[in-house]
Amino acid sequence: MIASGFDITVCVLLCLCALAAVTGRDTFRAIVFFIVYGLLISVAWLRIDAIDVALAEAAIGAGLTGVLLLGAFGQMGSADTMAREPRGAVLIALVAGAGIGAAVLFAVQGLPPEGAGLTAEVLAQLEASGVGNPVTAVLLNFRGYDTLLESIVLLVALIGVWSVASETGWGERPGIVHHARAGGTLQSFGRFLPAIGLVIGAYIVWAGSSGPGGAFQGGTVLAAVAILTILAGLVDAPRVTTRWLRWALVMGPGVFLGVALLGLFGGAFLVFPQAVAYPAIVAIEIVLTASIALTLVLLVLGPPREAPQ
Amino acid sequence: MILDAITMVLTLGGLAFFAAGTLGLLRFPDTHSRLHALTKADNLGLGLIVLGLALQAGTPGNAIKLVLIWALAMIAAGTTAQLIARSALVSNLRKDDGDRTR
Amino acid sequence: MGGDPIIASWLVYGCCGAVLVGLGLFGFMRPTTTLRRVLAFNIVGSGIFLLFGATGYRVPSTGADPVPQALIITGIVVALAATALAVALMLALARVSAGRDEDA
Amino acid sequence: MSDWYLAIGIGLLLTLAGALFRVWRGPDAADRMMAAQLTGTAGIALVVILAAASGDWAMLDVGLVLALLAALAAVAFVKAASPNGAGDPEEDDLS
Repeated sequence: MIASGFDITVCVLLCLCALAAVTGRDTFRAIVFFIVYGLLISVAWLRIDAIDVALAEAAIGAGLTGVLLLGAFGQMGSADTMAREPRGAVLIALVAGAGIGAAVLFAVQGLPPEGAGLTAEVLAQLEASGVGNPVTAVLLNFRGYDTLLESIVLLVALIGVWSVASETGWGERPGIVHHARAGGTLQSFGRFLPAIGLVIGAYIVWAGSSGPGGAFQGGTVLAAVAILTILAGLVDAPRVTTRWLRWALVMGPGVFLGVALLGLFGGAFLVFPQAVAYPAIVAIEIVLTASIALTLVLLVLGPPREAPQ
Repeated sequence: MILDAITMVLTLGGLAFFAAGTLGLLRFPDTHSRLHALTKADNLGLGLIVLGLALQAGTPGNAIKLVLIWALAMIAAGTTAQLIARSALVSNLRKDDGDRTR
Repeated sequence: MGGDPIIASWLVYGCCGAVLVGLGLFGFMRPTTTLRRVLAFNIVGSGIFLLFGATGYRVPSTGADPVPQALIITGIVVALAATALAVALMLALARVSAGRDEDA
Repeated sequence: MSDWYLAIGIGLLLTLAGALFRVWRGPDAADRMMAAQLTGTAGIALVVILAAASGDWAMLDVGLVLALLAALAAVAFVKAASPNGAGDPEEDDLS
């Protein structure tokens, strides 16, 4: 009874936040509602026992997305004008949104209350995967090709972001060059937090082999902390043509691919024999964390641009 | 049993501070006084809840994590309060001067 | 004092996901600014994730299904990458249109 | 005990709803951001309460991440509010 009351309250607040984010004219208000929405979504994930997802959502939804959207808002200002729409566009949007929402709702409530799922199969094979956390086992072993392709997708997205750099911006540092008052609140905070953030990020990667955590969650935390030091003006983002940067970016997918190819000797692509599964996964996780963190930082900072004179 | 009772009292006290903070946020007249009400109330609120739960945490590791969460939240609250207050002050002055640089 | 839940958690969050998809689609299609569309697109995405995750929690005795969880984690990260790309394109568009206005 | 925690959680959600009202009303951007900050702290409290309610203390890691990144949105906000999006409100000379 109380549990249901809690769940329903969370869902009502989630829907209110989403509604407030899509209605009204004030873009800033919509962004703030979206940040709160990301927070509530991680609470929702905890209620359906998906701690791994909640971790990723907490780091991305409450951390990186807010920085990305607020930064975009700050740079766009009044330049973001409305496109010209046909008459009755609101009505069409309303009908389509309500119609598709209702259809999905109808489908969800009609689902049988017990789904077969794949939990039993995953748990039965968990020992062979080399790790104790079923989610990590799926991510890096059972469905490793998903994760391998995803790490490559991240790189493609980064190439996409860099490719919209202006002619004069290429080869410069990504995003704006930030500055802050020397010794001020922002700078002190930016000096203090990364020390703890590094420990927490590493801890989450390490925890991922036995409990909730892993490369994506830890990498996102590290990325958020790195962005804070850049926002505080303590560190300048490296120039996009820096050689070590390029190497570090391809290192994660590269090592993953390499280990996957080594699997060919043991039988098939991406197959880890049980004896080496644990060290192989840990090695992949470490380099993947670094690559993911770096890629996310660069994605959030945006294309390289010329420093203002 | 006694431990449970203490936890109940502490968490309820924490909730009361959160409620007080929200009330201040809703009722106080201007930006800076609202900020003042909020940062004091919500940190005490989280502190009492963390204290109450630390009694139930079982292992010392969990209790330490709880205290670390509280410490980090306090530092974040102090920093944001300072930055947002200053930002509000600066942008109000900028508005008064009528010199809009952006 | 609590007793059994009146309604299963997975159903509550699954239905919530469906409503979020509808709300996000409305926000995406209504006349609005580009940044707001990017935001609405993210709401549609997270609604789908929530729906997917909730259906994976239908057998609570064994806990949440790890396969949807793994897919959703990759999905969340890809959604962030897509958002970053959208924001970069948006800013580039604004820069180009501003330049054209100056030329005219 | 689990029901007690969830009841406290519902109370926290209600205070969060109050803060949402301030986000809606504003009037200034600083007011909205401040209210979002309160929802952030309430969210951390919710996560630790849920960890206790379910007895799954691994959930504390989520609270740890939220607390670590609690100030990030506010930092991004003061950046966006500064004239060229790169500064810091403390750099401006108020005298």
